[in-house]
Amino acid sequence: MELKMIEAQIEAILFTMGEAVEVDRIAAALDHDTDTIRKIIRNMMDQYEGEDRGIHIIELDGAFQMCTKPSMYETIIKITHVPKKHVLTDVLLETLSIIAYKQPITKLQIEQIRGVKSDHAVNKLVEYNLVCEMGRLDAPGRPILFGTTEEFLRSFGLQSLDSLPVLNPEKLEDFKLEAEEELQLKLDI
Amino acid sequence: MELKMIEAQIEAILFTMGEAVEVDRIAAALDHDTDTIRKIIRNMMDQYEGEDRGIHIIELDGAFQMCTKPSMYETIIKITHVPKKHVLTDVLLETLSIIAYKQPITKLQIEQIRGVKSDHAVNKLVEYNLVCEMGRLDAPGRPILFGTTEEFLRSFGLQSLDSLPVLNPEKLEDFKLEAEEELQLKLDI
Amino acid sequence: MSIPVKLEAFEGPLDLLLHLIDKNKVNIYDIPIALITDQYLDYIKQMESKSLEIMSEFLVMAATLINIKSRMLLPAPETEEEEAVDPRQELVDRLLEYKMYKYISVELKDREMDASRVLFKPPTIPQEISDFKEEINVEDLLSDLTLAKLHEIFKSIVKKQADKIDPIRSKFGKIEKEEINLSEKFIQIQEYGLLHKTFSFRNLLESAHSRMEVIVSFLCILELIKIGRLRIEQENLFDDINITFLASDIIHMEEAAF
Repeated sequence: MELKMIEAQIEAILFTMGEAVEVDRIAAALDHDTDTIRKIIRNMMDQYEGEDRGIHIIELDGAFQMCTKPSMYETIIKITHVPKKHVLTDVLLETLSIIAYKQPITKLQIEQIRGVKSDHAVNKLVEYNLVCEMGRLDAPGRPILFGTTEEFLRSFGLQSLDSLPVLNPEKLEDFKLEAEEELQLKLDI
Repeated sequence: MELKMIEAQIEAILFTMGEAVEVDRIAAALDHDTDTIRKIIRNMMDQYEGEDRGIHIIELDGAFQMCTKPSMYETIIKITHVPKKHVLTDVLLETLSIIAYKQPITKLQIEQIRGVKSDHAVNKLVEYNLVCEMGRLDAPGRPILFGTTEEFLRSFGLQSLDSLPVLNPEKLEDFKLEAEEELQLKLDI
Repeated sequence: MSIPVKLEAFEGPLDLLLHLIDKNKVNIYDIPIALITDQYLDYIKQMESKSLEIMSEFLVMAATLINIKSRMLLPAPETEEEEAVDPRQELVDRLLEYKMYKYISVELKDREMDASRVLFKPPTIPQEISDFKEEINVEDLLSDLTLAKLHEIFKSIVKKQADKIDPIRSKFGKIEKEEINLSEKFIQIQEYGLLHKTFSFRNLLESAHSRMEVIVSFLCILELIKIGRLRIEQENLFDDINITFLASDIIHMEEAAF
């Protein structure tokens, strides 16, 4: 009877405090001796391990703390992280295509092509694991070189970078000519 | 078996979040329908009322929150300092009850009932997060409409606005009769 | 009649009125308007020091009371169909409504007392969870993208770039302000030197974007020669300059005492 009351009080204390609380402090507040309280808490710890409990009590160097069980992490992740829909915006697509065709390439070179700062876009692509660092350019400041990831290639069914069709020099050259012709055409009009 | 797991997950969620969590959000995280989850939580609420528990779950307008039981208060203030909440004067309480029952309500409407300017009282209640703006009345000047907050429900131990004391017409009638009798009684003396 | 109660105690005209009704022990539905009005006006007389705004609220009520009083003195117009309305009715309704909210506010106060004994806990999201980063599914991300589309996008970028080149304006010189940080360049060149030991001036300038950057680099090199950290060789006029980095560490420009 009295024991149940003490257990309830300990639960309330550990819940409110959130952090680790020294057993002496709990004992003093409950007006009981430390050993008894420690025994009671340890007994409570066993009860909390039951399968219908999502929280438990841990002992840390003579102090006790209430916290969620590690097995609950996935559930808590689900409630704290609203799943974000990741999409490739036009800016990201544009940057990705430049990196794919011009790799290895520095951020500055990307910016020169796009005409705008591209830090955010490059960082996002790295975060999405589509682009990764590929070493550094041998120039003052040693800027980072970026290229596409294996995962990027795999998702297009490509075995390696070599099989990215338009990436080999001849094709790239063809493409450049093509683009130039197109431009010429436009200028002629 | 599965039920125990869900109970554990709900306990972990409510403990970690600390604040009131909407039942829909819990249901979504646990990938179950809202009604089932609500039923499970209400059942858990009964279990928590057992005498060996110092914490329990309260319902706030379709959300659930974990907190200590009122009977634990004396024990907890022995171990930690509990910050004193703002004191509500009679004027504030009076204004708050008008807002609670008449919401959404404009400042002018409050003043008509109280017979005095109520800017200060309303502002204080907004500052204490007991009252908030709830849009504007579609009338000349588009005056602001006020209503009560979740914090209001929590601070007054109300499950929802429906659990406010005496609102329905019969009770109001009872109250009127009561008041009359009281007055009559005084006259008889 | 003396009134011992402090005026500050009243929230407003309704509060004062309720007090008077209560004090005279009369039924709220049967207010002796004449008596109450007199007492009410007595109170107001004591309020001279109060602010005009507060006073006005009490005065409005005083006017209402006098209005009711006078209407009660006059004979009610004789109409057969309509029952004469008690001039006090509106006031009674207002008073009752006000009284109800006063009553409820006391009830709420009790509830607050109980509820304030309940303690909550701030969110405690474990580190492992706040650190958690959602895994990104590349397949999903690229589901709408084909190599052909990527190719199209790249083509359009190249085209856009070419379009930007205005055949006339492109012949103009460039007017631009570029911030080149001298002390940063000073360190960059030394880093480059540390890595390569010997290198050509042209190689060093390959990544320079503007004339200003070339000038700053050149200044840095002159300074590094002056303090004996570099040696340069040039076989013929206008040939590339070969640079040898002599030091084994990097110093800041401040230390070099420009």
